[in-house]
Amino acid sequence: MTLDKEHSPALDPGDVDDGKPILEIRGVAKRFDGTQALDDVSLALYPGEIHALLGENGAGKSTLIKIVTGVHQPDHGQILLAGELVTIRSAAEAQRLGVAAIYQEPLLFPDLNVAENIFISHQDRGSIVGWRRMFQEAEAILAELGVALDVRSPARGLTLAAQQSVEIAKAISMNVRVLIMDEPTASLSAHEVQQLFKLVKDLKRQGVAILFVSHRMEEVFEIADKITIFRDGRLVSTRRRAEATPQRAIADMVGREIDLLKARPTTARKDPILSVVDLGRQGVFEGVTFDLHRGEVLGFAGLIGAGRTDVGLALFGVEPATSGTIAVAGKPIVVRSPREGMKLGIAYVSEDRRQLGLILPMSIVANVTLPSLHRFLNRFGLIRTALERRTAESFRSRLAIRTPSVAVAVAKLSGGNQQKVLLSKWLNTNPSILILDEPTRGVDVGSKAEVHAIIAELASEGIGIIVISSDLPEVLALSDRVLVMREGRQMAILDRAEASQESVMTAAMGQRPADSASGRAL
Amino acid sequence: MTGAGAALKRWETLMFVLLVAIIALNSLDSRYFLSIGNFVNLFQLSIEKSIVALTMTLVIIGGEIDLSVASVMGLAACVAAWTFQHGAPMPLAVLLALAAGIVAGLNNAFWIAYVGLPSLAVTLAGLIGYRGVARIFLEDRAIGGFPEWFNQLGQQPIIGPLTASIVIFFILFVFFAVILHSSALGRMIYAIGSNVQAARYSGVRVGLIKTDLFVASAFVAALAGVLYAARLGSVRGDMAEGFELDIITAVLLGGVSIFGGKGNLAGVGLAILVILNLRNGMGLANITGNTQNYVIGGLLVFSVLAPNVWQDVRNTWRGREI
Amino acid sequence: MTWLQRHVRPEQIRELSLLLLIVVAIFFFGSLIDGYYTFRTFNRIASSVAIITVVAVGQTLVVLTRNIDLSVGSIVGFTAYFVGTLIASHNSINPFFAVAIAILIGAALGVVNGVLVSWGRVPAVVVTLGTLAIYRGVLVDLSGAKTVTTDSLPQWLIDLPLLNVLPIGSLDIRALFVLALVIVVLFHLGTIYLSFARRFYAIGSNPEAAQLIGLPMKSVVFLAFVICGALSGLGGFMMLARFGNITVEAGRGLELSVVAAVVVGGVNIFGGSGTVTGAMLGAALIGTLEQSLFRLGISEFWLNAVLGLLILLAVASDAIILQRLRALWTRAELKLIVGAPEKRGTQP
Amino acid sequence: MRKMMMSAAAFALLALAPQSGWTQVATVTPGKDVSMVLLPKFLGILPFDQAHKGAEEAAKELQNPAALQFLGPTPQNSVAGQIEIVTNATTQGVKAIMISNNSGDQIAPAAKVAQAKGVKVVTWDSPIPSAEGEDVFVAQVDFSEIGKVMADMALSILGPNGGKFAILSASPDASNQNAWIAAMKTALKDPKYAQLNLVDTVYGNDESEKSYTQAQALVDKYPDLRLIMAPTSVGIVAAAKALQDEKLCDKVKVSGLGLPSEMLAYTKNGCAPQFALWSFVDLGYLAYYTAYALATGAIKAEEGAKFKAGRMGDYAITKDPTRAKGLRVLMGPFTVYTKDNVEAAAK
Repeated sequence: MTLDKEHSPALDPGDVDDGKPILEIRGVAKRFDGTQALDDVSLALYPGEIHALLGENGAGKSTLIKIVTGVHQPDHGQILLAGELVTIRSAAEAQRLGVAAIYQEPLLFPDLNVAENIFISHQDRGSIVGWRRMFQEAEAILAELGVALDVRSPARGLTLAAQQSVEIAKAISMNVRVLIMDEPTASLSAHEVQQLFKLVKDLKRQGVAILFVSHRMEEVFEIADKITIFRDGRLVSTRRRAEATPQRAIADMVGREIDLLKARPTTARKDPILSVVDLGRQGVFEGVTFDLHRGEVLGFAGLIGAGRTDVGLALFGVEPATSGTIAVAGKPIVVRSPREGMKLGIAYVSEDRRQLGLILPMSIVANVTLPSLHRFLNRFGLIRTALERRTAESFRSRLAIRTPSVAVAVAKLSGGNQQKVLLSKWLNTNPSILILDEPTRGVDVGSKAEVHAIIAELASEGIGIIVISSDLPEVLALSDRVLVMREGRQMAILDRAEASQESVMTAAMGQRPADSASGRAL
Repeated sequence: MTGAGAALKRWETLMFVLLVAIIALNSLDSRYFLSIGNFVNLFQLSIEKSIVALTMTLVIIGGEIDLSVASVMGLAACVAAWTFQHGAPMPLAVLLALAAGIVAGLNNAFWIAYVGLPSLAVTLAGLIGYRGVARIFLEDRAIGGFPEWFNQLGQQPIIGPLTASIVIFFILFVFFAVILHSSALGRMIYAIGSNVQAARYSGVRVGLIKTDLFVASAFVAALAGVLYAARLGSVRGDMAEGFELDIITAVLLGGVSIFGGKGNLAGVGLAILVILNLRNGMGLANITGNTQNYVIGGLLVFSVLAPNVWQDVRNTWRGREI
Repeated sequence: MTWLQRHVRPEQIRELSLLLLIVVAIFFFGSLIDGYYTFRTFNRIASSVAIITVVAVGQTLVVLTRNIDLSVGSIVGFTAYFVGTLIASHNSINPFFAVAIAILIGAALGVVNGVLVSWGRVPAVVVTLGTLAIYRGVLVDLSGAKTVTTDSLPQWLIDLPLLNVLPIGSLDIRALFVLALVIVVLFHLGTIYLSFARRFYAIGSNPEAAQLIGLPMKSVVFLAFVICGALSGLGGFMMLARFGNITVEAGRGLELSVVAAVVVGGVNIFGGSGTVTGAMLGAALIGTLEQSLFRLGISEFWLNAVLGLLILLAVASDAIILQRLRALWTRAELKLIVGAPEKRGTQP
Repeated sequence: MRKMMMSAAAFALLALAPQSGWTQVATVTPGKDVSMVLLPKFLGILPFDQAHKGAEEAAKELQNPAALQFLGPTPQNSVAGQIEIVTNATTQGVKAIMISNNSGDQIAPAAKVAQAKGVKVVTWDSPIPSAEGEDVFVAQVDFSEIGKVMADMALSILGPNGGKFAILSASPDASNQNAWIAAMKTALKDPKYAQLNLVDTVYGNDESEKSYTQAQALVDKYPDLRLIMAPTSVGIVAAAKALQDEKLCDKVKVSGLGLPSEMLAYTKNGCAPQFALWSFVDLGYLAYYTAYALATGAIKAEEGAKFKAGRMGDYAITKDPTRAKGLRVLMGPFTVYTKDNVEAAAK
């Protein structure tokens, strides 16, 4: 808070004169059960500009977005669209006014096909569905996006990246004046991000105003024209890109300075805890071979859909491998179910926190102890609630989970805190092998640094850690070695000296780096 | 912050207020209402449904449904009667009836937990099928003449004015409350009812727990069927037909979410008391079963509707204030 | 990916698998029962399935939106009885007017369900479990134990179910069956080609998404209940026409037969997928089993046990067939998606 | 059971004979305050409503200041509902309950409790099979007689050459229907019915729709079926309608027990040339008189007691020959309706 004065806003939002704003927000405030989610926020958005919103989770970005898209109504304040005062009562109304949003969780209808998902909210397509035309148009839009998807296939079973592509296709298929993108890159790999940015720039050229929310600092500085920072429901600053620096932005966001992505000192020992030879699952991935040592962090890099998550699922027993061998601490083993994986000391922290990781309506306590509940029973088989609570409290202080109480339902927590609960849940099983799938997706900068610190600490305790991440800087900063996959195949294992953005991407794109042979030999 | 908890508490408060109101109205309306004999009667008349409602609560919290319970009750009663008529001593006949319940439960569980069919479809087939098997045993006959001790079991008080069925209900109530709210199994039932995928990823043996649920449900239904036979002293093929809807109504009135993961036994206990007192009061006021049915149907809708409408009204009011 | 795999989805083939099961059942019973392959057998099954099919079409729409309507049996009984009473006292009533009244009564009862579910935010199971009792209760109380009897009805109504719309040789295609078919075809096309009808699928498939992108959820769910009520009303009229004698118990328990037809017909009970044609085939499969088992000479007392088992097997084999098909399709899809970056990768 | 039925026929003649006077015919005193409950099998079908009318008529005649409660369960909850009503009536301390029992012996425990509390339990239309918990059964007709009448109607419709026929009953658990069917089977052993071939018994659960489809299924299954005998008022109309719709009325006839007002058209067009029934109004009337007489102490529930039942004349309590135990008041007679007399009765 005290930092406010040192980093005073460089621009008063009203002073920025880029012609007439298309969207203007004046003094908007919103309160939820005692929390001031937004406090007197004013913001102007101009045609043909990309305006980034930064802030930790809970800073008020999502609330602002939901107010603009008509999901919530503001308690105070006004919204002007092209100079006219409007009341946006529903998402449908927002769409009629030319305001569309892409959310961080793709909102597709699994039973509808891709084309229909793209056009479902179009109100101008008449009351009869012209399937042939719809398929053609959908194909055209996806081709423009450079995405090869069968427009006739149902959305069920599409990968997150594919789902996000459909979301983007959906937004650009409408004649939008204002496009809101709430962390659209969270599940995209570097290559796909570039593809998306090309598209965003196209839209910008066409005069669309884009409100862009992301936790990836480098992306924001690559694409945004203006950067607005939120903290605790207030607008802290709005700056042009040229006048902003990442350090300053982060300081505004968290109210303190944070070192970003400093490489972790290695703690790896020459003591393989997990040895995988020629592992495969029919039709999904094959030929995966590596050793994981105690105290080592092994990064899994590659494009989305390269099979990294599938290897994790196979090791944990969710979708068991069909070929190859796995040895834990030198002993060959077979894993057929998560339960067996857990017994072997393997923990898998899912990328899909909300669907597969946590049970949202249940309390922090219940979530933390769920996989290890057998350790919390008294001799009558009843749950020792006091011990349970103590355990949850200890994780709360150890991982700095911010919550009024450990009895709170996990659904009420922010993304970063949910991620910490998820980590606690698996740390509580005392794993010797920890598989982290996208551990910082949807996690704000402050929490992200905390999660990285936790990973480093766990490694130093001797746990072997696999980090699957599409955030390449993160993989490079955390990992002792990086395993690169492509199309279900292992392309290379690069050690720290070899691993760089370029070498990893080259391998992920299918061109073997010169030194890959040595990498595979490991 | 503790919105869910508060809502649950509100639900039970609602049920409790309702119960007190009904009891007050009943005692004003009928001078026969406030007597021990009548209270025993009002329990006794629906005791088998109340017993099955306990396991139905667990099944629905686990995100599933068991429509076959009433048919399993009938099946168990028919198995007991048929084996008794064919010379088995009554205790053996009762054991066979309970075993029939377990077999029915295992059959449900196999299709639901291991083949992965929706429980609605499987137990709907069970509703038809188990009743059919009951018919095979008894055809158009009625079998009675059970040993005196067996009839006494259903009809005579054993503790104070309470019959065995009522005592069993209270024991099972405590047992299942402990299971649901204090044991690992209960925690896991809530987990799979809330998010079955996340539970599976947490190493919860979903198949095993679903098997437990359906076997428990069918076993308790079989027990209730046997107790029903003991109370009526005679068994026919149509025993307990149509009870499933009454049982599910009680569970839903108890604040259990049909989508799983939400609700508790205290709420269901109160809901059972509400229904029993309401039915009894209306019965004493000479209101027929048909009218009773729709009053309870209306109450079920109203009990969920009222808080929602109240919330809407409050929101509108609050909005004006600002 | 073959042409077939690209143009036909497993969900569409599901109907074929049901049809296959029906054909298997017919051959099975045909080989056991003398004189089974007659038009009379067809007529029996067709007329017994007609009423359930019409109601099941409505139920399908409701189930697609991730709801359920357990009050259909009571709505059918309610309309059958009151339209019957009306026609009995006004024999000269215009037939189309009578049908319209039946549909309106049903729709009105559906409105009650729809309002309570959509705007009252009461779960559909709770609402319709309640109205199941309420509608029936009101009917019994209002009826005064009277029964609608055939001889009080005008001749056109009595002749209606026997009306032969399309005589093909000795094969009778009767009016009620044709009516059911027309309803199925209309609604099948409607759910594929009408924009608003696609929302039934969208809402059941992902309610949260539907909410966030601003689909008019409340009115869509409301509409599903109203249509279901209206079709139940029509079903009530068909019941009146077919059976002539209507007691206050008419249609009792029909909700279970209808839900069974819908579930066997492959409509996902958790919403989002399934077709009205599937529901019709589900009704036809159950109808075929019911009618044929009796003809087989299975004792009255064995009938339900066998029927329960067969329904279970039908659901299971349908699920397994679909699972296999899905696996086949997914494998083909996977290649396509995995193949995608390759195309992009070749032009660095 | 069967043996019992045979001897029952003999007893029936005795019972039908005019009451011989070895005891005093009791006259019931009107105007006493006797709270009574009339309990049908379930609400919603005409016969029970007619019985209610008869009972109300009797109540008026007897100037009973306590209103008659006509309470019934719903059909799908008949057993549990009847037990509940009996139990509640006992709690309320009514003086008499008149039950058309749909619950077989399952109602006996509740009825016994009622008796123990001083409630008179009179059954009508359908008795408690074991007679446990029952004071007396007001029988509409002698049950073995019904069996014989059904056999006679079948013979008269099918002619001396006989043929195949099937029974369409109510539910498999309906004890009076079961008793009548058993009585009919017993009667059929008589050589004069040798040509009558009973091929099947099916159940329509007293639902119009189920009964209709069952009737259709019967003619499919037995192409040479010539008669459907339906001893239930719901089943007989549904079966007649089904055969008429099938245009099979020339080949297959319908008979059984039915209400003239509902059967009129089918009897006149020959679909159902003969059927039988007793008066449910009279049955309700007599049941009320019997219960009132017992509750006021005018008579005791024992063999030989006699009383005057208003417009219907004198009746006596006798042993019920169709059951192992139990007493009955036999109403009788019933009417066989044909096209000659059905029209008058339908009004």
